[in-house]
This record gives sequence, C-alpha cells and structure tokens, in this order.
Amino acid sequence: MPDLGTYAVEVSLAYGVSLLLLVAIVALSVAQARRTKRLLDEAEARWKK
Amino acid sequence: MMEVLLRVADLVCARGGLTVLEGVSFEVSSGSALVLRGPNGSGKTTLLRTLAGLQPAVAGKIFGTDDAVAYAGHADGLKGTLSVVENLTFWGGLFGFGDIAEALEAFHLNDLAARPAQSLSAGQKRRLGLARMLVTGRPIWLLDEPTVSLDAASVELFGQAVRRHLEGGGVAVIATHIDLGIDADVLDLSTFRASTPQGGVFDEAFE
Amino acid sequence: MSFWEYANPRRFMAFTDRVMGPAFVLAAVALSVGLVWGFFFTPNDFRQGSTVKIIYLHVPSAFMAINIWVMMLVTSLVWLIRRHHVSALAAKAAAPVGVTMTLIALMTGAIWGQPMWGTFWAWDPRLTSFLILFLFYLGYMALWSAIEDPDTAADLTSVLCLVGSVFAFLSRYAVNFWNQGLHQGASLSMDAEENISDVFWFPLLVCLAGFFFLFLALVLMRTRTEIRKRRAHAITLRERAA
Amino acid sequence: MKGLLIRDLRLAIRAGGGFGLALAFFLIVVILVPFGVGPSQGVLAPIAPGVLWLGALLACLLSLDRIFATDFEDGSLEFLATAPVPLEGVVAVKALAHWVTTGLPLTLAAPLFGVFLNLPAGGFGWLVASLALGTPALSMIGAFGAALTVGLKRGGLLLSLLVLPLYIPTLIFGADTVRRGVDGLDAGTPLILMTGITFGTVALLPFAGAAALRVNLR
Repeated sequence: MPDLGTYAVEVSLAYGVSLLLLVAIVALSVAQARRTKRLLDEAEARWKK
Repeated sequence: MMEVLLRVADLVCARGGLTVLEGVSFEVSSGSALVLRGPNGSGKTTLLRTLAGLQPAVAGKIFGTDDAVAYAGHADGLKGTLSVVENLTFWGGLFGFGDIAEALEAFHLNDLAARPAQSLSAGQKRRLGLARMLVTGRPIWLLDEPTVSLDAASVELFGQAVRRHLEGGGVAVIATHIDLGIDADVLDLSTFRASTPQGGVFDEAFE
Repeated sequence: MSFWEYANPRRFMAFTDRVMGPAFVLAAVALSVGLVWGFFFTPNDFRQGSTVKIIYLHVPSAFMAINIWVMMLVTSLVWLIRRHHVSALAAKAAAPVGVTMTLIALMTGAIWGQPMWGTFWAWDPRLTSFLILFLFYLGYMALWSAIEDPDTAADLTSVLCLVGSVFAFLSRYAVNFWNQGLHQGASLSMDAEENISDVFWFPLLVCLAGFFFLFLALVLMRTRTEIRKRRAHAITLRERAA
Repeated sequence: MKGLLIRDLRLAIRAGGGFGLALAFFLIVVILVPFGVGPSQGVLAPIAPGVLWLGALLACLLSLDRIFATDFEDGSLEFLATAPVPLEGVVAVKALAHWVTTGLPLTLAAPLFGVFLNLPAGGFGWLVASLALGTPALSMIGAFGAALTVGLKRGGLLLSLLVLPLYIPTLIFGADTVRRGVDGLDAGTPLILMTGITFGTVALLPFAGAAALRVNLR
C-alpha cells in the first residue's frame, strides 16, 4: 500500500466516493436497460399475437 | 367558376405522434362552406388545427391559408376583466380591422357592450367568441364545434353570420354535428382514417 | 452508407450491438490500469503530499462533465435541424452520465482543495462553475421528465440546451469576475495539469481514456434503452388506437 | 403589438395583483433579512447590495408563470398564433409587460428598501442603475422560461428550476456593480457587462421563446 501520509483519509474518501458514484450510474443504467428490454419483449409479444 | 380559396392535396395529419388522417384532399371555392363530419377522435380538430397552421402537417400540401385564416377552437379567448367592447376592440386592432359595430350587431351584443366578459353567461360568452371571427376580416373561417352551449336562437344568429360571410365571398370549414341551415358539402373524415396508424420511425420491430 | 444512416433506430441498434461490449471492456481495462497505476505507482507530490493522486479522478471527470454537455448540445442541434430521433434520445441518455461526472468532479475538487483552503468549499471559480453546470444538468433532466409527448420533450429540451449553453458559458466567466473580489486565486490553481511532470502525465491519460470509454459505453446502452422505451410507447399507442 | 401591451397592462391593473404583488414580496424579503442575520449595521451594510438584488430577482421570478398561462388556458394564445403578428413579437411584448408590472416598480422602490438594510450612501445610485439595466434581462429570460413550461403540469416549480441558473450572470454583475459603487471602486465595468447580457437576451431570446411556444401550441 502506498504511503498516503497525512491526507490518507481525504484521498481514500475521494477514491471511495468516486468509484461508488461510477458503480451507481453503471448499475442504474444496466438495471434500466434490462427492465426496458423485458417490457419491450412483452409488448412485442402482445402486438404480434 | 368561383375562385378556389382553400385547396388541400393528400394531407397527412398526426396527433401525439400517431398518424390520424391520411390522403385528405378537397377544395373550397369562395362563397361555399364545408362541414366536417365523423365520430369523436376521427381527427376533426387535428385537421382544423393543421389548416390553421397551429400544427405542422406530416405530409401533403395546403394552399391559400397564409394570413387568411381565423380559427375558433373550443375556448373563446376572452379576458374576463375586460368588457365586451374592449375584448373585440383588442382583437380587431390586432388583426388591423377597425370597426366592431358589425360584429356587435350580428350577435346581438350591443346591450351587453359595456359588461365585463366574466359576467356573461356561457352562451353569451360563446357568441362573443364567435363575434371575434367577424372582427378579424379574414376570408377563411375554421370553426371547431362552434354551436356548443348555444341555444336555438343563438344557433340561428350564428347561421346568419356564416351565411353573410359566405355571401361576402368568404369560406368556412366547420366541424359540427347539427344542421346550421346553410347549404354546404359534407366531408366525412372516417374515410380518411389512417389505415395502419404508424408511430413513424419507431415502428419496425428490431429485436 | 452515409453517417446519417445510423440515425435510423434499426441500424443504430444493430451497429451498437457490436460496439457496446468492446466499449465496456475497454473502459474497464483503461480505468483499472490508469487508477491502479496512478494510485499505487506514482510518488507523492513534495508540496501536496498524497492528495495529488486525486487528479486521476478530478481531471478526467471534470473534462467529461464539460464535454458531455457539449455532446448534448451537438445532438440537440442535430435533432432540431435533421429531426433524427436517435440524436435527441442520445442527448437524453447522456444527461445522467454528465450529472454523475459533475458530481465526481465537484466532490474530488472539494477534497483536493481542502488542505490548501482549510475548508471543503471556498467558492473557487472553477469549482463553482461546475456547481452551476450541475444546476443546468438538473434543469435539463427535470424538463425531460415533465413532458409526456416524446417529440415535444425533445424539441423543448433541445431549445433549453442551446440557451443553457450560452448562459453556462457566461456564468463561467462571470464567476471569475465575481471571485476576484473575495481573495486572490488559489495558490495551486485547479488546472494543475499544465505543470505536471511525465510520471503523473501518462497514468492521467490512461484514466482519461477510461472515463471516455465508460461514458461512450454508458451513453450507447442508455440510448438503446430510450429507443426501446419509445418502441414500447409506439406499440401501446397503436394498441390503444386499434 | 402596441394593442397587446396595452391590453396586458390593463389586465394587470384590473387584476390589481400585478403591481402590488411583486413589490409586497420584495418588501417582505428585505424586511425578513435583518430578522435572520441580526439588526447590526456592521452585518447588514455589506450584504445589502446582494440582498436587494436577490429580493428583486425572486420578486421577478414570482410572477413569471402567469405570463403565458392565462392566455394558454383561455385560448387567446391560439388566436394570437393565427393573428398577423409574429410570435417572437408576442414573447417580447409579454416580457415588456412583465417588466413594466414588476421590474420597473422594483427598481423605483429599491432605494427605499435599501434604507432598511443600511445600504451605504454611495450605493443608491448604482443600485437603481444596475436594477434598471438588469431587470429587463430577468423578465426576458423569465418569459423564455414561461414559454418553455406553458401547459406543463406543475410548470411553476419547474420554471424556477430552469430560470434561476440562467439568472446567475445578471445577478453576479448586478450585485457586484452595487458593491463596487459602495466601496467607491470603478463600478462601470460590471454594469457594462450586465447591460451587454441584457441586450443579448432581449435580442435573441424572443426567437427561442417563440420556438418553444410553437412547440407547446402543437
């Protein structure tokens, strides 16, 4: 582990929250993509019948 | 042959992204009227708004409507705190058409002239709303269900006003279900219902 | 096959099917390599100590926050001029990613500046302009969600994006003018990357690439989701009409 | 177009709310500040320029959503759209009518309210000048925002979220003009910059506003 010195808390906080936000936006996008795809497949199935 | 004031060639209109009418073509020559018929939702209002230029047509051509149209929708466009005269004078001034006496006379509004519009009954407000058409001096009238909340006497008044407008060489396209006592050819919009109402680009399936 | 062919949803979906996977992989690789390299294998700065490591997050996210708004501006123009639905939906899809990048930039900037300013927020002109950009993103997304009809929403948000860009630009310089009065500029100005030696520079470039590919992958996925939403919406409309 | 302005002003007077509402709100905001930050002159004087400008800005914001909403609801906007009058002109006249009923009275009343906040003597002239040249921009940007959100549900709330960020440059330069005027520094620069923004908005935003109106009338 690198010697973060006196600002260890700040640097790790910055990295922690940033990665959290990145993971959040990716997770949100993937979830929305899946839900919409499912809804579309259902709608198309209904429409083709 | 009377001069054709309004011509529409295979017009396509949409509402909320869905095509409602397609292939609409007709001509209205000066001095004649056209009544639009069809069940609710068949696109009467959509067609009138497209003719009035409030809504762009999806396809097709409209001739004769630039600066020549007066459109009366369901709302009367009146300001409650202004008097009858003030309302009419405002609209007259905006359309560059001076006298409002003829409009007041045509709809028997003379005795209500000084009253604020908010104190009028629904029927009187509707008469004032229609009186606005006279004040615009525009040849083409587009009227959407004009006789709503009008009693028989007022409907007769309205019929006379339209007849006088036609005699003066004007044109009227009216969406209505009741007979106005004027000879007008009828256009049934259900014949122009969009066969497969496409939603445009998002229509083909691509899964 | 001109570029505008991809404006057709069907072709866009087919094309992005092949591109999205690799984009995510590239993003993951570049991000992990860049961040690990920057975090573990670069020395601390003699003046700032280890807080210099924050540039690997702050500079790329700040860079992306601004450029995503520019991308939204371009796609809004394309929608207004050529009426390509995919372009308007791409703008709508990019906004949440832009807001996330702005948040990261704000947060890392505040933490990075803290040792120097003594407080987490000292209204530094550059950071403040990101706060303003954040407000513009919020307004843009709020307008999208407030309108039902998709075409009306696309038109109005495009107009807002155009006008908003002019005012965002004006705010950027108004903030500089306004802050001169308070205290002289921060000793280490935010655009530290000018005076960065090579050892910091390369990992930063890799991180920048990582953030860019992440944005690309996310906006492609979100645009596809918007297209599917529009498709489902079109179907329900036709069911109601039939 | 003149007829439209006269009609709107007459409506504002008849409705009674027009002039008084914005002024009353501005007065209340200014009076509330000392209760919040304490009455001591040492505290009030330095923040007086900013508070006066913020009060004027929020007072303008208050009456924005009525600019097009009433005409949209009663059908006048549709009739205006088919009238031989450019929609851009309608947006400009509506902004002007809003300015006359809110911006102008605020500018005239500001010095009086400045007294409440112990605004130093040097600031009064600059306060009136900056408000006189700045509030037209607030009305024009507001009219654009109103055109964007006319017809939307909960449009009023959304309107402030859209319009406030657009007010930032005008607010910064306006308040800075008064602050520099108070300190005796050269207040001309921020005033000129703000006036430039005002001319820019008055010249360009009617087109954006008209485009938004056309979309909302569809």
